[in-house]
Amino acid sequence: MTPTALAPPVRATEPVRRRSKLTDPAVGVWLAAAVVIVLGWLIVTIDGGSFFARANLTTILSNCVALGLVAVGQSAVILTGSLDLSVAYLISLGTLVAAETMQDGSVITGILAVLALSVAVGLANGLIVTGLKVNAFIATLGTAFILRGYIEDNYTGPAGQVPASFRHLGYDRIGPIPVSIFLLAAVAAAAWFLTKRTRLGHHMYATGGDEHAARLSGVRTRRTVIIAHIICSLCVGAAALFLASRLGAGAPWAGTEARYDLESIAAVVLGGTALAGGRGGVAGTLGGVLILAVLDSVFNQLSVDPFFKNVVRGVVIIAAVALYARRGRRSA
Amino acid sequence: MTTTTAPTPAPYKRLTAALGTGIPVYALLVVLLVALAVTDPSFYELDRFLAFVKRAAPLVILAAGQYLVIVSGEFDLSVGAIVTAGVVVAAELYGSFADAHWLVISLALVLGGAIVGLANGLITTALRVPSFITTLGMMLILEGAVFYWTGGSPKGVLPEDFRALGRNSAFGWLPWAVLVCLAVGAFAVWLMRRDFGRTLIATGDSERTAALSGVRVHRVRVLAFVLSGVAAALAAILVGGFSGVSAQAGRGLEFEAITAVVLGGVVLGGGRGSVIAAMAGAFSLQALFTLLNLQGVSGALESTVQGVIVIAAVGLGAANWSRIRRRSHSSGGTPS
Amino acid sequence: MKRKLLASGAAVFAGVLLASCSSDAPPESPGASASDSPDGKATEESKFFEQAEYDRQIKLADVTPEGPADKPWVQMLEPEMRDTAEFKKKGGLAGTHLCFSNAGVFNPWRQVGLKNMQAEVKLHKEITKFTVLDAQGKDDKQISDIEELTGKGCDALIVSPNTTATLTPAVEAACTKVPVIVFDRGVQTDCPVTFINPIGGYGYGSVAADFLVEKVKPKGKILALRISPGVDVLENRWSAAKVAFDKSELDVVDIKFTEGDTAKTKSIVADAIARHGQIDGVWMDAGATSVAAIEAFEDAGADVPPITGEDQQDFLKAWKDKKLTAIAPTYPTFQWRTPVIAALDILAGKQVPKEWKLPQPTVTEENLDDYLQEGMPPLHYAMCGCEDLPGFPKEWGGK
Amino acid sequence: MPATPAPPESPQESPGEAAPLLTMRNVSKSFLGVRVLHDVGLDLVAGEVHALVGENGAGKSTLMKVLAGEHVPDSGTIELDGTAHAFTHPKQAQAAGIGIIHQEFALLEHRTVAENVFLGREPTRYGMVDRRAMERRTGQLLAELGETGISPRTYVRELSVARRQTVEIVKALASDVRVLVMDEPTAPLADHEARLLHDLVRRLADRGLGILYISHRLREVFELSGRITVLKDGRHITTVATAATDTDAIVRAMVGRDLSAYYPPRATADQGGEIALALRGGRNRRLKGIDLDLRAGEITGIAGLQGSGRTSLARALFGAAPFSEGEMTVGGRKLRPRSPREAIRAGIALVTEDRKGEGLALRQSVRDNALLVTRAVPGQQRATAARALADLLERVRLQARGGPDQQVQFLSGGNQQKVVIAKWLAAAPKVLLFDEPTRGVDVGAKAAIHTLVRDLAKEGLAVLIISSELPELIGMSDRILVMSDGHLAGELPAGASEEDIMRLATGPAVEGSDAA
Repeated sequence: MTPTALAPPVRATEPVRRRSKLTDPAVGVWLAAAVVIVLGWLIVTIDGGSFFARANLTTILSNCVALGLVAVGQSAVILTGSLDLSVAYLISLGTLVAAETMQDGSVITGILAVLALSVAVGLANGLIVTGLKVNAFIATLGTAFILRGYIEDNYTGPAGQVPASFRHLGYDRIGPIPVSIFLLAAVAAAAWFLTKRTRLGHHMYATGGDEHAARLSGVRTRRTVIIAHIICSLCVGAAALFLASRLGAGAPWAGTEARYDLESIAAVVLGGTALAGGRGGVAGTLGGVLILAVLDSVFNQLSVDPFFKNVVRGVVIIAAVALYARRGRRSA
Repeated sequence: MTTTTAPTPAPYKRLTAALGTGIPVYALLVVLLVALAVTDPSFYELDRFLAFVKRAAPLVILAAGQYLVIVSGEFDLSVGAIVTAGVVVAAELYGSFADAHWLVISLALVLGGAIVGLANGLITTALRVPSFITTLGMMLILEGAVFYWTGGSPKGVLPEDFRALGRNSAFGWLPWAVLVCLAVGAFAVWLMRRDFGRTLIATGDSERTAALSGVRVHRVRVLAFVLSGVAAALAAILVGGFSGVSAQAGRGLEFEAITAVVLGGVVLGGGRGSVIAAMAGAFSLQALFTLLNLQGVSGALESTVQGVIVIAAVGLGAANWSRIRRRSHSSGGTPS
Repeated sequence: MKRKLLASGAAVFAGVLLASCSSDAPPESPGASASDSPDGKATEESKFFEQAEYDRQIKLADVTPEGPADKPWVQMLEPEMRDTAEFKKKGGLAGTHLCFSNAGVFNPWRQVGLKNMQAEVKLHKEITKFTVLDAQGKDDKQISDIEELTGKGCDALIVSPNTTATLTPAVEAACTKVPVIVFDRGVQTDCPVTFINPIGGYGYGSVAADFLVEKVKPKGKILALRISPGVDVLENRWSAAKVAFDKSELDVVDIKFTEGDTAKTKSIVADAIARHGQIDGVWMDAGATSVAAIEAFEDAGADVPPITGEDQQDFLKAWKDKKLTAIAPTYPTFQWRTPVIAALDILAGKQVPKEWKLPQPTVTEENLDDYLQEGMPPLHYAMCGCEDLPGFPKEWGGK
Repeated sequence: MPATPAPPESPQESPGEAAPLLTMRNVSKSFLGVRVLHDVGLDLVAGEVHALVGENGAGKSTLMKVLAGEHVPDSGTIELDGTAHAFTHPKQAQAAGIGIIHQEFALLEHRTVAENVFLGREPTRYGMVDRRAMERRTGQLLAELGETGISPRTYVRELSVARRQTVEIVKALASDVRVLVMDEPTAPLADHEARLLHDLVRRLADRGLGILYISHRLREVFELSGRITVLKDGRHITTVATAATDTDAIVRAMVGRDLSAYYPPRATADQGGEIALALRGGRNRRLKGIDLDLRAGEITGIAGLQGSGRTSLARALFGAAPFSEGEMTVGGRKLRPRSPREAIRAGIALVTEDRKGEGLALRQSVRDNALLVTRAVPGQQRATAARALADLLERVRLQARGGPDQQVQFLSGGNQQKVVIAKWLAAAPKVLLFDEPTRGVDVGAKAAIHTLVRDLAKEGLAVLIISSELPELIGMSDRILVMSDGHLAGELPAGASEEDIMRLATGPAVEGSDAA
C-alpha cells in the first residue's frame, strides 16, 4: 500500500460528476502531494538516502496521524465558517485524562472519558461562538487560555500511564503501515461521510458559505455550528488518544509544543479549504497533512537545520495557497 | 431593494456614532483601573502609573498597527515574530558593530519591519493569499530565519543608549516609552481621520465599493500591513530596551494584540471600530495582567482568568450590537 | 459522530489484536515511576520530590569526583562500572556511525550544548558519520526520530529525551537494536548502556536556596521566579529549594512563572516589589531571566537583594559590574561532550559507569572571574568546558 | 389615517367564496423601541394574487418577515386554514407551507442548483442525502416552470440573475407551499423576463396557491393582482379589488399626496450640447464594436435585455471592465480608462445597479460614503467637498434621521441611492452613468431622483441611463439606444414606444449569460 491508501475520501469526487472537477481543490492537493513525494524521493535518493525505506514510510505515515486527526476536525469547523484555536490545549488535556483514567480504569472508560471531555469543550466553543456571538477566533482563543490555566494549575508534568494493550495503537504496524493510520482513515472517512453525504454536512457547507442565506432557507445555523465544533473536538479527542497511546503517558504540552492549533489550520488551508468557509473538504485536508509530513521526513533525511525547516515550511504554505488562488482565479 | 433594516432612534445612533462599538472596552478599562486602585492604592502615584503605561506601551503600539490591518479586513499574525526578530537582530547587529549609533540600529529595525509588512501586503493582495496564511507563514519564516542566522541565540548585547528608549525616562520622570506610545497613538488617530484612514475603513467594509470609487484597495491594504510592520518594529525597540536581549521577546504578542483590538470592539473582517478603542483594549489587557499580578493569583491560573474575562468582555460587546450586526451580514464569519 | 468514532476505535483495536504482526512497542511495562503519583495530578512534593534521590544528590555535592580535574566532562561521581564487551564494535572503531536524537535546540543552553557535542565529534577521526535528528520539542516526533534512527544502521544512539515518561517506550524499543546512551533527562528504564547527567535538580535548587538562607535575614521576603510548570528538571530544583525554605525562617511571598520572558519577568518583579513593599531575596530555577530581574530592582530604585542565577555570561557580567550578592549554581553544558566519549568507550568495549554522574560546579564570589569570559555572547554558558574544543570561540559566537 | 385592523370583508373585494387561506390580524412589531408595524391585518385567498404595495419603510418587508418567521411579532395572530401559528424560525413557517422569495437571493453560489433548492430539507435515504432524488425532483420542478436551460447540477455561481430568480421560485415550490410571498421578484429582471415571470405567477395562482406579491412596479401590480393592499408608515391603509381602482388612487394612498407628474419635463433647448464623451469601435469580451456619443445636457437611455451588454458598456466606459480596443475621448481628451480611477480623473461617474454591494460602504456614515470618491481620488474639489457636504446632501434631498453621521445601512433604498449620487456629485463629474438608477426605490424617492437627474442634465452634465423599466427609460431619455447581443441594435428618438424598443431589443439577440 502506498500513502494514498489513507485516502478513501479522494473517491469522494468521483460519484458526484461535476463540471468543475478540475477546480475541485482536493484533486489539486493530491497532485501536489504526489509531486512533493516524487521530488522528496529524488532529493533524498540523490543525497544517498532511501526514501521508500520501510522505516521512513512508517515515520511519514505515523507523523500524519496526530496532525491528520486534528486537521480533519479543524476542517469541519472551518467549512462551517468557524475556527478552533483551542485544539492544542485540548490535546494536552486529552492525553492526561486518557492516561489517568486508563491507569486505574479500563481502556474503554479512558476513551469514553476523553470523548466526553471533547464533547464538553466543543459544546462550550460552539455555544460561545453562536450564543455569545463572540468571533470564533477570540472565543476559541479564550477557551484555549482557560484550558491552559486548568492544565498548568493541576499538572506539573507527565501524568498517568496507558496499559501496554493500548500502546498497540501507537506502535503496531502491518508491514510499513502503522495501525494508527486506520484510526485516521476511520475518523476521516466518518468526517467525510458526515460532511458530504448527510444533511448535517450540507447544512455545514451552507452555513459556511452564506450564514444568512442558510438561515433564510430554514437551516438551523447555530445548531450546525455547535455540532461542527463538537465534531472538531471529537477528532481532537481521537488525536489525544493516539498521542496518549504513543507517549505512554499524558503530557501537559503534548499539543502545544507541536503547535497543533496553527499547524492544523495551515494543513486545512493547504488542503484547499477556504478559510472563509463553505468550500473545500476533508479529502483535501488529508492531502495537505501528507504534504507537511513528507516535507518533515525529507528534512529529517537531509538533517536540515531545524530553524531552516520553519523557513521552508512557511514558504511552502504561502506558495501553495498562492497557487490555489491562481487556479481559483482562472477557473472562476 | 427595500430597506431590510428597522429604523433606529436618533439618540441611540448618535451615541454609537460617538463611541463606535467600543463602549464595552471603556467600561472594562474603567472597572479594571478601579479594581487596581482598590487592590493597591499607591498604583496611582505618578511614577507607578507611568511605569504601568510604559509597560503597556509596546502592546498599545502593536494594537494600533494591528487595528489598521484588521479594520481593512485582514489579519497580521506576524507581529510577534517581528518583535522577536527585531530584538534578536538588534543584538546581532551590535554583536558585529558594537559601537553603532542607536538611532542607526533603530532605523534599521523600523525599515526591516516595513519590509516585512510590505511582503505581507504584497503576498496578500497581489497573490491573493488569505492574510491569515500569509502572516502565519511569515511568522514561521521570520522565527526560523532569525535563529538560523544567529545559530539560536544573539551574539551581541544591547547597549544602554539603545535601551534608553524602552527603559529610561525623559527629564528623569517621564518614560520615553510613554512618549513614544503617545506619539504613535496620536499619529494613529490623526491617520484614521485623514483620507487614508477613511478609505482604509471603507475598503474593509466593502472592497468592491471602494474599488469602484477609485480607491486603490491593494495599495491601501499594503500600506496598512507596512504600518503594522513598522509598529511591530517600534514595539521591538521598546521591548528590547525594556527587558534586554531575549530569544522569545515577542512570543504570543500577535494574539495579545489581536485580542486587544477585538476587545476594543473592532470587528474581525473589517470596516468597523475605532483605533482609540483598540488601544484602550490594549490598556485593558495590560491592566488585567497587572491586576492578576497584584492580586497574587496563582501563576498557573492567570491564563484561565484571562480567557474568561476576554470571552466575557467580547461577548458583552457582541451582545450589545448583535441586533445590528445580524442585519448587516458581517463578513466577520461568525454565524449569529 | 461519537458512536462512529467509538465504532471506528473499536474496529482499530480489533484490527490491532488480530493483526499485530509486527510491533515497535517495547516488550512490556514502561517502568513504574510514571505512575508513582497514584492520583496523577500530583502536587510538587508527591510527584517531584523523592527523599532518597534528594539525599543522594546532597551527598554527591560533597564527593570529590574521579578523573582529571581539568576535564570535568570525563569525571565521574561514585561510578559503578559496567561491562560493555557485548557492544564492542567488530573491526575497531574506524568508520563509526554515531546517531543523536535531540529533543530540540529551543533554548541557549541546548544550543551551546549541541555545539559542544558537534565539536567533540570533530575531535574523533574514527567517527565518520554523525546523524542528528531534531525533535523540535515534540515528544511524538522524537519517538518517530528514534524509530527512524534505529533503522539507519547507527553503531550507537545518543538520546537527549524531551520528556522523561513519554520517551521511555521508544528508548526501550531502541535498546533492543543498538547501544543507547541517554543524557540530560533520564528515561524510566535501565535499558540504556549508560545514563549521563550531572548531580541534578535537587543539588541545583538547594545550593541556590541555602545561599539565600545564609545571606537573607530571617523573616526576609523571598520571590521565587520559575520558568514554567511541568518541566521535571525545573520542578526538582524548586522542590529542593522548597525544602530548604520550609526549614528556614524565610518567607516565600510569591511564586511566579516567567515563561523565560524577560519583559514579563520585569513586570512580575516590579509588581512584587509594589505589592510587598520590598523583596529581600530572589530565587530562580534558571538563569534566563535573572538579568531582567536585576534590572527590575534598579528601575524600581531599589537595591538588588541577594539573587541566584545561572552561569550565563550576561548574569555573571551584571554580577561583577554591579557587585551583587549572588550565586550561580549550574547545570553544566559540558555534559554534552560526555555522551560522545562514552559512546566510543562502549563501542571499544571499555567499561562505563551504569549511571555516569558528572560534577555540578557552582559559580561563587571566589571563582566568578574564572568563568566570566570576555567576548563571549551574553547567553553563552560559562560551564561549557568548550575552551579546548576546535573552533572555539568563533563557533560559540565569541571573538 | 385610521388604522383598519382587519381588512374589510365585502363580496366584491375578496374574490373566490373560499374562506381565506391566510389571515394576519393586528400584527405589531417594534425594533429598538421604534414601532414599524401598527396592528396590520391582511388576508389571502387560495388562488389569488394579492399585491402588497407601499413606499419603502411602509412595513411591507417587515410584515413579510413576520410571516416568514424571521421576526417574531410583538402582538397579533397568523392563521393558516384557521389554525393559529406563532413562528420563531423560518423552518416553522416553511413547514406550515409558507414560501418566501427574498429580493436578496438566499442562494449559495458554490453549491449546485439542486443542493440550493433542497437546502434545509434534503431528502434522505438510510440517513444519506439522496442526491439522485434531489436532482430528479429539481429537474421536474424546473421542467414544470418551462425552465429547461438549467441543469440541477449547475453551480448557482454560473447562473444569470434571471435564472437565479427561477431557482428561488423552484426552491419555494419544492416544499409544497400554499402561500407564496414574492418580494419584488421582478426588480432584477428585464421587461421580457418579467413577463415570463408574470405568466409563471398566474400559473402558480391557478394551481391554487395564495400569492402575496410585493412590488414597486404598479403596472405589473395592475396586470397581475386580484386585490391590492396598501401600507403606509406601518399602517394598513386599504385593501381594494384591483378592478375597482386605478394607479393614481393607489399612488395617492401610498404617498398620501398626488404625484401628478411622474417624469420631469424633457429638456428641449440644449439638445445640441457639445460632445462630452465619444466612443468609436469600443470592444471587449462582451462588447462588439460600440460607437457612442454622449452630449452635455442630454440624457441618453440604453435599453436591452439582460446580457445584451448594457451593464458591460457602462462598466467599460467607467474602466471597471475596460475596453480591449476602441477609441474614446472624454472632454476632448483622448483616453480609454483602464481603471475606475482613470475614469474618475477624467470626470466620469458610474452609479452601479448593485447599490449595496458596489455603491455603498454600508457600515460607514453618510459623510464617509459621500466623501469617499473625493478622498480616494483627491482633485481640486477635495477641499471644497468636505465643506459643501451639507449643501450636497440638501441638493440630493437626503432624508436621514441621524444626519451625516448616520450609518447608511439604516437608510431606505431611496435615500441610500441619494447618498450614492451625492458621492459622485462631490467629485463634480462631467459624464454621469446610471445603471438601474431607481431599482428598488419607492415611488416618492423615484420621482425625486428623476427630477434630480434631469436637473443635472440641465446643468450641462452628459447623462446615460440604463434601465429595465421601459416607462422610466422612455420618460427620462432624450434619445434611446437599444442594445442587443453586445452591440447597438439601433437608436430611437425621445418618446419611442415600448413596442419599438422591444422589437429592436429582442431582434436577432441571443440570450447570453448575464452581464451584471
